Amino acid sequence: MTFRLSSDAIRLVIPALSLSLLLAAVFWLQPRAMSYIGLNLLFNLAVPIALATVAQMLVMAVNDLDLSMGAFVSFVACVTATFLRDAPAIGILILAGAVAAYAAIGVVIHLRNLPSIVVTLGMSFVWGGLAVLLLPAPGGQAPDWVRWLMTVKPPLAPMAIVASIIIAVIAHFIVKRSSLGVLIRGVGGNQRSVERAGWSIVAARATAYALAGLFAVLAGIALVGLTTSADANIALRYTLLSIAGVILGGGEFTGGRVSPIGAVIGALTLTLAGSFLSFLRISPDWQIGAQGAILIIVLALRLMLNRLERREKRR
Amino acid sequence: MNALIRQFGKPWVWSWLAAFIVWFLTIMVTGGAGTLGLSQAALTFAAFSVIVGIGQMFVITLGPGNIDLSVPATMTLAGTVALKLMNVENGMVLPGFLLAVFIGLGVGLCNYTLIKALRIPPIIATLSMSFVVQSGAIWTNRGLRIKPPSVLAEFTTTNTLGVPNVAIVAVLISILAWILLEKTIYGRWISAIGQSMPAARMAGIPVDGTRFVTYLFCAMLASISGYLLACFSGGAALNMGAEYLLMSIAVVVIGGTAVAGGDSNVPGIWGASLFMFLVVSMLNTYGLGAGIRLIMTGLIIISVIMLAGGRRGMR
Amino acid sequence: DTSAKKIALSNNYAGNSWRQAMLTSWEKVTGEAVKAGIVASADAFTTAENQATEQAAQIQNMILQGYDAIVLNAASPTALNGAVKEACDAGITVVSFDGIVTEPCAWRIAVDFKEMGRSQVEYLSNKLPDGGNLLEIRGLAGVFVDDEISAGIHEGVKQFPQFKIAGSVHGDWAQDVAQKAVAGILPSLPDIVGVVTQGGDGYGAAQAIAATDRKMPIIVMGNREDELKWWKEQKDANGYETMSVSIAPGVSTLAFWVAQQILDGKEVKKDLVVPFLRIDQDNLEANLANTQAGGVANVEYTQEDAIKVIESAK
Amino acid sequence: MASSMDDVAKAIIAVDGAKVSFGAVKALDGVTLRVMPGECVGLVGHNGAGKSTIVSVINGGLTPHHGIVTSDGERQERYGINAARDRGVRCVFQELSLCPNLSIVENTRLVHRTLGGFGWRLRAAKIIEKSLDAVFPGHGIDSGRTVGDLSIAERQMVEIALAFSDAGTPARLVILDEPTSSLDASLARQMLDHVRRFIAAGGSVIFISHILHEILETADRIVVMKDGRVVAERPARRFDHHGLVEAMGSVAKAETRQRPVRDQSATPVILSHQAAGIPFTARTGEIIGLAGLAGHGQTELLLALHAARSGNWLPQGNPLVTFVAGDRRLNGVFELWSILRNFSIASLGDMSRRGLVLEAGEKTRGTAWKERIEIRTPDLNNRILSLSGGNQQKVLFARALATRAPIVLMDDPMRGVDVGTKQEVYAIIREEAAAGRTFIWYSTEMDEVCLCDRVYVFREGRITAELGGDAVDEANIISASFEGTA
Ligand SMILES: Nc1ncnc2c1ncn2[C@@H]1O[C@H](COP(=O)(O)OP(=O)(O)OP(=O)(O)O)[C@@H](O)[C@H]1O
Ligand SMILES: Nc1ncnc2c1ncn2[C@@H]1O[C@H](COP(=O)(O)OP(=O)(O)OP(=O)(O)O)[C@@H](O)[C@H]1O
Ligand SMILES: [Mg+2]
Ligand SMILES: [Mg+2]
Repeated sequence: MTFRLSSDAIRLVIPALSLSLLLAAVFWLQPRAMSYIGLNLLFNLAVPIALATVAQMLVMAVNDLDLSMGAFVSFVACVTATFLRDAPAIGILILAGAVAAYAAIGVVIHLRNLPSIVVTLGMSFVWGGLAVLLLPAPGGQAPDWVRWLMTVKPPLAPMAIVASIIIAVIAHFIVKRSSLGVLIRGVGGNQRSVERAGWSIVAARATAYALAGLFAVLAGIALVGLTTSADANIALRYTLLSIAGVILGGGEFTGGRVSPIGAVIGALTLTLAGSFLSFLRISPDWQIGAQGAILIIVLALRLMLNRLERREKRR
Repeated sequence: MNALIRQFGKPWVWSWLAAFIVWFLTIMVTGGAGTLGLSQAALTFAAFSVIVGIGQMFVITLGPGNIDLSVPATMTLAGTVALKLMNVENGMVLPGFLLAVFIGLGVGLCNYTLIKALRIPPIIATLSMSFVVQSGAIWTNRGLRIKPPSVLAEFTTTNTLGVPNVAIVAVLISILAWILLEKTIYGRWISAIGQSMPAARMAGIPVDGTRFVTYLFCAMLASISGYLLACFSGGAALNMGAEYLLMSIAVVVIGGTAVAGGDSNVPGIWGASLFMFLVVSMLNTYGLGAGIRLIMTGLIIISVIMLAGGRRGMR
Repeated sequence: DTSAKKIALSNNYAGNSWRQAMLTSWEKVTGEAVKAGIVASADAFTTAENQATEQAAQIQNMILQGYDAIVLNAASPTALNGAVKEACDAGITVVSFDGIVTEPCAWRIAVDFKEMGRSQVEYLSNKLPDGGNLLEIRGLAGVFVDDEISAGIHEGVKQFPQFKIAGSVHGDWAQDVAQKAVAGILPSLPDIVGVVTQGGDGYGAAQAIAATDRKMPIIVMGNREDELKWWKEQKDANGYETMSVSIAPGVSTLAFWVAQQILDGKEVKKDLVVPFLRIDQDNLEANLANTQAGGVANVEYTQEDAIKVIESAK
Repeated sequence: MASSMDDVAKAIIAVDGAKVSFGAVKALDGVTLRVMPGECVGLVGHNGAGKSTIVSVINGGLTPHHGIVTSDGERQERYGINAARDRGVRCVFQELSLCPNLSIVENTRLVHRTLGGFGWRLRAAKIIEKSLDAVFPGHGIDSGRTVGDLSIAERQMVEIALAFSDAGTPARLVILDEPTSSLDASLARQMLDHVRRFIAAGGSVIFISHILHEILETADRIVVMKDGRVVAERPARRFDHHGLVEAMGSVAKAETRQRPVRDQSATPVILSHQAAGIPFTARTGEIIGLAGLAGHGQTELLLALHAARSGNWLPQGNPLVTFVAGDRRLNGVFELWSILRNFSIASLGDMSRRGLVLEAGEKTRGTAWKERIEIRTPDLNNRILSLSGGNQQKVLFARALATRAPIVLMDDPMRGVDVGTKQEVYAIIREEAAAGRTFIWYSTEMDEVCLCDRVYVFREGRITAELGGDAVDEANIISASFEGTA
């Protein structure tokens, strides 16, 4: 047999398959979902999660982990619902500053050789505090252009699907095709050899963090576009969701093995899993548990297909 | 002399130093009036973090990616079920305790089964598991608060020779953990596994058995902590573990355990737990708003890790 | 006739006794209504985590599932507006209660949280005309209810300037968190005459204070059974006096009946108010007897109650 | 050493009086080295002599505390990695240094910083394929493959090809730090031939290896280092094997090519395993060699033997097998630990009572083994990484031998170990075998395979031949590795 899937492609097959399976199950339970509006309702809240997942993936690509993702997205949401609407110039300045802060965190983590988990854990308190200062009570309002962007009805496919595809393509281009992406993943794969080729690791890590910050900012803006207003706790669970999304999408914690398309698919899968459960109408006591169970099942599926991959490789 | 200097190079010193400074700043406000009260309160509440923190530390020592996010749910379930079984009867204290331990062991077993059999990364496996466990807690008695037996309520809220009883329990558990870690073969094994799993396997260490026992141990400590906390606060609440998710991780890393695994220490956990309690007290005492308080907490965590820093971390 | 109509409860949190009591009341009352053929179904849904985003997704799923009305206890008064608007656009009746939403197309069954905070200080001013230092226990930072009640309390302090808030901590509406926060701040506080709270935190505060040698101040309670029981014990032992105030979890059933009435074609004003449930020294025993062990003092509503509330709002 | 200014002016790189120390260790103690265009400099020395360190200096990765670097007659003030690369200095490092998560093409992109811009993938693919074809004709490596999917030998090949590849600035000086350690004989041959072609075309090479005949036949000039100094420097033809070993200062024990032929068919079989091909058996006291081209299933067999006889769930009181790793960074040493703890980890059961480690006993045993196999360290409580590679390897041997396991599995454990150390270890192995231990030994070096009592030859994951007694010799093994089933 001459045809052989690359390990990257197999890495993608697995998440794609779980998503399709889940989608089929949802359509079967709720045929109404099989429509333009239905798909949009199923997936539109996945758009900010997908953006946050890509952001987390960028950090994971350099072997770090960002525990402040949720707090940061919440902070951005607060800025978007307040400054970005009332004083766009200041709003943009704040967001640019936040991206710069992300880059600075990358630099500090690298230079002082600190564990990123702890630094970002600390930062999650900082972002959370800033968000509470900005919006002590929920409120604010989405800028009109953001609202328009998130409710636009493109022909053929709903916004949620179009946006997911655009995010996946752009992230794929940056991470998988561009030289910058190679550098970032190289740092995750073998930092020493990248250094020996004459690259500045600090710069590479700072860039990865800044890019992550940028995607997280987009996530916050998109989120406010959907919810129309913000609160300081609005996206806290994005931290774990984004990590789970990267893993579901075939990424790994270390070694720079990440897949942007997989990450977006992972985010969609997670969102869909929630809908699937609510269509199942489980007893309220066990609804939370079922969310855990479905995560386990999807990941078990991944394992099954991983075995397949290994068999493929051995051939 | 050399040994002394080496002690001071150890990361746990920093958490103690930080705790002491914060303690000092707090009692300054009152001119020393509340010293005893504050110290006792700090010891009491640090005790719960110490007990869960030690379990988490053992797991984190197992190396990159190992973490137990099911700690809060385990605490809740153990507290809820044990108090329900005891049903305010003093005679049932021991069966209640055994049941709590048994629940911990059960959760640990499930955690490791997911990790091992389904090869799910621990962070996701334990998160999924925590949803299931939390559902279990809801299902058992739908959040009704049952009072602890009076002897237990009495024991957990009083002092012996001025030292809170729960703190004494925590010290005993710490000593046990220290012996396990420093003096036994098991301690060597987990440290070896944390440094390099393949090398540990090649050195003939029963890697799976060791990891399994460690996850059991962590869940068991979480359930003991839940049992004590439920008795201390006058009944189990469904959200009583929530705080201990971030807390258990924070005390481990601030305490100077390497996030990359293989290197851990017990004294640091105490320093960090006292610090985490005192820092909130200090900021409350100075009357700072929630936003500022969060920001300060974050910055202090980052500063401590920067001071102690420069250690090798995987992330 | 609403016998073919389907109503859903969208709930964002199930992690405390209040919410559990709310769900239990819902189950009990709606179960009977379904059996009686008043509505076709009344399913309850809870999100895994207390997050507006998850609840928004849940509401969108309910739209897909074709419910006729959604009864909503919202994670955020504004962050669900997008999803609520979509539901309204799909022709669904949305009734929010407790955690209400600001989207104009939805109905609101509100409790005057500000008044709830203010009345605590008012009560204290009757008991302690000389005033003194107060300790404030707040809820979860950044949440609407926390902000409202706290604003009410501060209003009250302005109205009765003999009181001063000497310290303020966040207890996250949980006994153990409150206990920890209070224990941490107590050593540095001057004498405290009263503790103003938000519900679910009074017993924790009492525990923390009992652990010191301070005199027990007046702690305003939040209708939890353990709080009431502790109060009763104190009352019997030394005549301790306080009051207890909270929103009754059974308000979910009121929201259910209001939704049913709207589906039935009744004209209903968008903003309805329910009184909060207050327990005083004299009706403590009665309320305690009616409260499930470990639960929350509760009132469940009937269809007639709902009609009365609707009428009185007109 | 006589150094004319003339030489310095012509040299591609000249290092003068370089001194580097790491804490108390003087890694380089005034080394002077120059590399002329069109010559291959062989660099030899015992483990920890400072070879890799001088390489780092030339490569720009390390700035010496003293001494000057001159290139093409210009004194380099701010010499760094990028300056070195601009001058055409390329390096194959001792440990594999590609990014395993990236494809070969992407690794090429990383190595050549100037390769960016639209369409770089195509260009990078062309560059690396051209170089691979030139160095290893018939290599069969697809440049789109992910490095992590390649075998160790293939990775090493890619790395070597990368060093010789040309993306704008051609390579002028290629440094090869033990490049052949994971290549089998035929691939090593191809590489050495390419080195000669490269030299003939006017390039320069610094070649480091512990396999002395490679050095002797490939280098034009040989520099011998010892303890951070250059102790001898002569044209290669004025060295022979013996002379080289002597210059390195190793105790030049006469290499016992003459293996005492031992007939062990009578001793009991201690282990048998149904591998693909010829069944595998081992007898008490035997030294069994696993031979064949690198990456043809030898390591897999060792891992299978280890996995089958050791418990992953329960501690084993009396383990049957113990393992000496070849890739010590990956599956040998515990980097955070002291030498003593690294030594004792496999035999803690014997040094403890009721689960508690007896530290005094541990120390006594550690000291005994330190003396027995001469681990060069002042204090067993020093960190394991303070040892040179060869000494780390000795600790791993001691770890395995200190257990009670009757069978020792060895996965090419002499990778990068110097000649003197090797001789010491061979002696220990023979001694232990005589005392009844069984050794199963995979090696990429023919000399070592020839020390074995019996040899299994591997090809494509199968055992294709078994050689015993007098049949164990180089010619037989080579012919068995290449015929076979395919
Ligand atoms: N980063 C470092 N930190 C501390 N000591 C070092 C470091 N690098 C090298 N050394 C020490 O410097 C000395 C020279 O090491 P070097 O790697 O140059 O030896 P080598 O000749 O390459 O040996 P080998 O044949 O084992 O590769 C050794 O004693 C080593 O322990
Ligand atoms: N952090 C460190 N502390 C002390 N010594 C170090 C450290 N890192 C490296 N070394 C020393 O540097 C030397 C060179 O390391 P390198 O990785 O180049 O080769 P190696 O792993 O020692 O293997 P070999 O024996 O094949 O040379 C080693 O001998 C090691 O003792
Ligand atoms: Mg070397
Ligand atoms: Mg070396």
